[in-house]
Amino acid sequence: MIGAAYSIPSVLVFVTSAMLILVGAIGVISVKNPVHAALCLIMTLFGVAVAFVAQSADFLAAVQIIVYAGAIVVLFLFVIMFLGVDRREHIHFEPLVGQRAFAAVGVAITVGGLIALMARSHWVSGASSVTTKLSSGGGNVKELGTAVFTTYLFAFEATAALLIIAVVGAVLLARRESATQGEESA
Amino acid sequence: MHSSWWLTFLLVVPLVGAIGAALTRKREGRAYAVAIAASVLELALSLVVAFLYNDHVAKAQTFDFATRHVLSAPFGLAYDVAIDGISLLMVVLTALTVLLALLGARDRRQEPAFVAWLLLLTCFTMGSFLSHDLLEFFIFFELTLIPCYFIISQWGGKERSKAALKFFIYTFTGSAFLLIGILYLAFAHQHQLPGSALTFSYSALSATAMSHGTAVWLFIAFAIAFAVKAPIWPLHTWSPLTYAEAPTAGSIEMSALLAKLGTYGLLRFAVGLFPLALVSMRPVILTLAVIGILYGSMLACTTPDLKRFVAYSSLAQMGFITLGVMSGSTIATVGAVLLMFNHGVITIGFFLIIGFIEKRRGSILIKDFKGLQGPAPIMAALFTVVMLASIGLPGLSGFVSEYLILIGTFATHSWWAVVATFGVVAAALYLLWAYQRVFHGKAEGANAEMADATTHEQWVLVPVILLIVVLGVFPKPVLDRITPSVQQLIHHVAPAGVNK
Amino acid sequence: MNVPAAWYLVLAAGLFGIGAFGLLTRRSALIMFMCIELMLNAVNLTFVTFSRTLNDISGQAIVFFVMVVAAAEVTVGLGIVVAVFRRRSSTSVDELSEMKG
Amino acid sequence: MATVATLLLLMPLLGFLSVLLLGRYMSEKQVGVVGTGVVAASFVLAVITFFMLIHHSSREVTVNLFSWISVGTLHVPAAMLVDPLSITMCLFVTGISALIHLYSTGYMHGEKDFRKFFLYLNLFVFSMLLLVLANNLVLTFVGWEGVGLCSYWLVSYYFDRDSAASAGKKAFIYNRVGDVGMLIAMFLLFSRLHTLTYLTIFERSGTLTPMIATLVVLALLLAATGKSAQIPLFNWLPDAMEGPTPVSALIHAATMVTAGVYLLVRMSPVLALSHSGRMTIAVIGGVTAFVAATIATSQKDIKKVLAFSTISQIGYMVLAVGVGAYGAAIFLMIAHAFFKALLFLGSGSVIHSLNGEQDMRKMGGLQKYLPLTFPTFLIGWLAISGIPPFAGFWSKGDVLTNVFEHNKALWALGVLTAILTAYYMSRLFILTFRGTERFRAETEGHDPHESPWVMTTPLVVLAALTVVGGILDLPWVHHDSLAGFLAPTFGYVAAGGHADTVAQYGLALVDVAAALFGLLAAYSIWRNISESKRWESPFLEHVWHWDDFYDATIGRPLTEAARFGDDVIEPEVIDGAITGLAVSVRRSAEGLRKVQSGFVRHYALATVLGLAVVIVFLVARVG
Repeated sequence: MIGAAYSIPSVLVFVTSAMLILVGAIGVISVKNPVHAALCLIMTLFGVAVAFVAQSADFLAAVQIIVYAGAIVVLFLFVIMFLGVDRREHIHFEPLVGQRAFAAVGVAITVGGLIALMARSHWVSGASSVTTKLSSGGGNVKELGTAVFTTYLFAFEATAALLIIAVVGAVLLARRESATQGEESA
Repeated sequence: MHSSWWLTFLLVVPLVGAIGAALTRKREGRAYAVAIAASVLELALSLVVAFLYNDHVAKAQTFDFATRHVLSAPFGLAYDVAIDGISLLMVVLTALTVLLALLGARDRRQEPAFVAWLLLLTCFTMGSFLSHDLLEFFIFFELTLIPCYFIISQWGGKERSKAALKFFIYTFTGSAFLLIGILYLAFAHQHQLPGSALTFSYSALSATAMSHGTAVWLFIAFAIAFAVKAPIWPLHTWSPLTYAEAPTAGSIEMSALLAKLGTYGLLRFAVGLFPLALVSMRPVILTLAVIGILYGSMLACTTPDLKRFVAYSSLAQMGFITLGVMSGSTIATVGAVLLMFNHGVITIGFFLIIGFIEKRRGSILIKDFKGLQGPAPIMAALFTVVMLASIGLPGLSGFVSEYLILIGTFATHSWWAVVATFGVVAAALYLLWAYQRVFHGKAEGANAEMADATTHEQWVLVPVILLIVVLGVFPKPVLDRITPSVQQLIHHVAPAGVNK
Repeated sequence: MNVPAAWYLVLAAGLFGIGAFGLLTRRSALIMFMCIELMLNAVNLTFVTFSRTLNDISGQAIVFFVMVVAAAEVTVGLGIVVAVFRRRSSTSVDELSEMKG
Repeated sequence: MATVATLLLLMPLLGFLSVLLLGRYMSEKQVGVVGTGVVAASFVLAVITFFMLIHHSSREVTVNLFSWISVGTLHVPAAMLVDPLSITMCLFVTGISALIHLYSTGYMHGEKDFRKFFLYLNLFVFSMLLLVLANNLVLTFVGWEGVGLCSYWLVSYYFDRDSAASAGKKAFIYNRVGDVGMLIAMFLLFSRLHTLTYLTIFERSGTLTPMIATLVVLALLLAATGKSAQIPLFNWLPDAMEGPTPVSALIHAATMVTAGVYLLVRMSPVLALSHSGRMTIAVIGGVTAFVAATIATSQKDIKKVLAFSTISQIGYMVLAVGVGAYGAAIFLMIAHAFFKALLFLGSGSVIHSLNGEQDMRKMGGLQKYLPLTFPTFLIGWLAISGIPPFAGFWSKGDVLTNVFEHNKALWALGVLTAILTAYYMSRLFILTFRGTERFRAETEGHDPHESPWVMTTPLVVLAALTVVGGILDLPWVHHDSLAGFLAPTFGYVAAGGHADTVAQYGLALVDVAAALFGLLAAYSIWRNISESKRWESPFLEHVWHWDDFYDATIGRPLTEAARFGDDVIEPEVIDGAITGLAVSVRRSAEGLRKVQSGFVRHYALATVLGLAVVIVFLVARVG
């Protein structure tokens, strides 16, 4: 019945992205080596990008690839390599009693609840809006740009400041403290 | 109606003085000079205000020197100052207290900080008395805790940190109830007038309609805060420790002045805003007041040190004030307002003299003294005058106010007044006993060599003695300024079923 | 006809759940950060889905900001990880329990 | 007249202020002159005022000075009421004060705090004048407290003696208990009549209900018992003998202690409203007179005997007030002021001559050494014993006659007291002036010396007054004497003076017989001191154990309660409740602290679980 109702390509795209996302995500939380985990994360991010494209968010998909996969994950890898923590973590052993059980229960309830909420809410019609203009092949970069630089201009500027501050903060945090130690000893 | 700038100056002068004193770190004594200058100016200003204060304005049912500027409409924050006959005396007392505390109880340790805190405290207290707006009052009321805390914890005696903490926690907890009460009242008022802005203005809120139950709860919330501050039995236990541990100037400020914030608040806000609650709450508070009078007097008899002694005697005196405030009688309420001032002056006298003795002997334990009247007759004489005023000897200031309280209360609540009258006996008992133990007998050892009051010390006490005598013999100008405002207040709360 | 939005939402919920579970069970600060990224992506996916469903570009704009914030967070977070590692030679968060009451 | 009366009041205050402010620049002699001079001037002014009043159209002149307290309906002016009663009081107060001031310049000569003594004494006279001249109760109360204060200061004048310090305190506090009565009387009157001015009170007193009137009278009685040392508040007065002897003479015999009687007399229109109140007053007076007289028979200290004698005599006055014989009460007050001041000053002269010895067992045979003190003392002794023709006989007779008409039982008690009075006074006289000389140890072998002229002059004047004082109010010229002069002031006068002459003479004979009986009994018993010890009772000497009783029932329990309050209630009950709260908060905080494990994953778990709860809530709401 499902297969009959929806176009095959779209189902295929969805299945592909879903597989990428889920496999990657499970990989992130289950592999022992942080490097492998980072690689799995890339897989998930790609899957999300695919899902974005499938939903006409072309620009975001591009940003997803470039910023996330290209910059953030690379940053992760940098840190992993830099610190030399690509050792295995003992994930079979859990020092906090009951943490996993509670986590499983909490997550299960959350996810189940979210799905139940979706199923019961009337705004999920089951089909995408017929009046969408976002599905046009040209993407919606222009609309997005307009929104970001008009409606959300203030937020945009704020994020710019945030980024600068974050960078400065990160530099300060990661800096060696030899300078201050020198002062103290002197 | 006079310009409100006078009141603004009253607030600004100590603030500027405090900043100025804090900034002079270089030369010894300069901070002190700045502080003295500021407090002299402050006292002069307050006296000008007292003379300008027009009682005809009070008769026309308005406050004098009033102004109101809304600072932040959404929060209801406003600068709203005004005085009437009730706060007028407190303003003068505030200015007088700081000057005498500075002159008579100088503390040279980290002087700039010390005098700066004292002046800040003056500014905040002044703000509390001048406020005509509940939020503004609350802010000033809370701010007074900060200088107090530091004065106790930095310059106090051996157990100063414990005392400071106890003081802070007690008063701060009490104020929490006050804040809740104020917020509830303001929002209730806003609800009653749809579309109006949030306001904490006293005159606006005093017109809030409320049920009897609400009034009682709000009254209790207000009363707790003020009962801690005053202190009213049984919320007084912070005061003996705090008065004993604080430096002399701190004890003066707290007992002579800040305690009055409690009874002043009780009269102005708890009584003034919730007339409905009075019918059921009056017997409760009156009973507490009477218990406080007798209990304080009893404990003052045996307490081992002089500052605690004054603390317990203050408990009894504050009991008298509370009695007058809650009596619902014009005469008694006028007496209570006057006693707030008189008790302030008397307490200043007590603590100054105790401070002089402590400076000479390094002790305030009663058992360390004997026969001081021999080597120090002038100090004994000064102490005697203050003591007699506290006993309520006719012709001195304490009598007029206590008498008014008792005779007024008797007309409305006879039995409480009768029991409280025995407090008059008790006052004589504990004061004379203490006097006998300290000043009578044969002086030996260090007692025999104690120096008498210096000229400086005598001059510091001159204003105290003068006020005690003048207000005892000729209190009319002061009474004439208080009475119209009190009459108006009593008239406002009277429909709640109280006879005059 | 496209697949229904609900599918994507369920997918996002699943992704969010996996991320949350990982966050709770893994001890390495680095892996935890990755899990946070997973959760953020789940939210992004939801936003985009709703953006399409409701035909409103705001959803996508918010995703854009989320990404920026995520980038900033990772930057600072990793900075902290580096600083902590200098002192502790470990990225395990279980060793950082000095702040217990 | 207003000016004269004001000056009369202000003269002693002027003396007080000048000594206070300029005293340190003045010599002892100058202080004495100023101190005595202002009081003497006051006396002269009082005499002038007296004659002005006699020739004034109205017998009640109010002199307004300024408005003292004025709040709402309460108006208390600082104003004087010059009427026969107040001017009579002024005359004898200032007169006796002037004499005693003069005496003091000699007696206190060389004392360290000589200036302070006159300071207090002048303030005392001012307060006393304020008390009697005030036109309202509040102002009277000012004087009332003022004299109490001066009494406190003067009793504890030798403050380095612990007994003196305690005695002063005791005097003040007993008086304070009495003050409660006065305050309550004022409260009651004000709440019912809305005034505290005497004349207005009397005008409106008709509206008082009998219940309230009785309460007011009882409250006034309490005030009077405090100030005038009556049962149950009488035992401060013997202790007050710790003060210098002139003080005992002036304050604790002649003037201050009679203030209670004055107050009752002043309030006589209110007393008239309550029969049971008056009866209580009479009983208190009669019983006090008797009890104090019994105690006086066994005291060893000469001043203590006189003190109890004073209490006893004031008991007579109160008794007279109780039966409505106000004129007799005032008459006895004045006569008593003469002879008791005389006796005290005489005893002071004796003590002075024996270098401060007050124990009568160490006196005796002083007759020949004190040529002026002895005869004057003799007159005082005969007067107080009730021997005609001295003032004591007339005044006491007046009281007893009135009592006889009113209540026979009280009269009998009064006569019994008269016997006792004659007895103990004779005992005192014999022990002091007659018999063997027992003082050599005290004077180190020297002969006792007579006092200087400043001390003996007052003795002579007072003795003369005692001799002729009776003419103030002789029974057969009642209407034209003191009683007649005072009568307009009184609201209710007992049906006195109507007894027929035969009965009056009969009563007078009974009085004389009683006095003679007491005299003879004392003479036969105390002629030989060594055999007479058995006539002294420890029970009486210890004042019926009255002090011990108060100590056991009030003093000690209160002290214990105060200690208990300070040691237990304060830290553990009141503070304990709050500390307990604090402790429980801390305990629960310690429990809650474990929740803060420090593991960030625990916190994250809590967040996720919280999220789960929110979502379950949302699902439940939607579903």
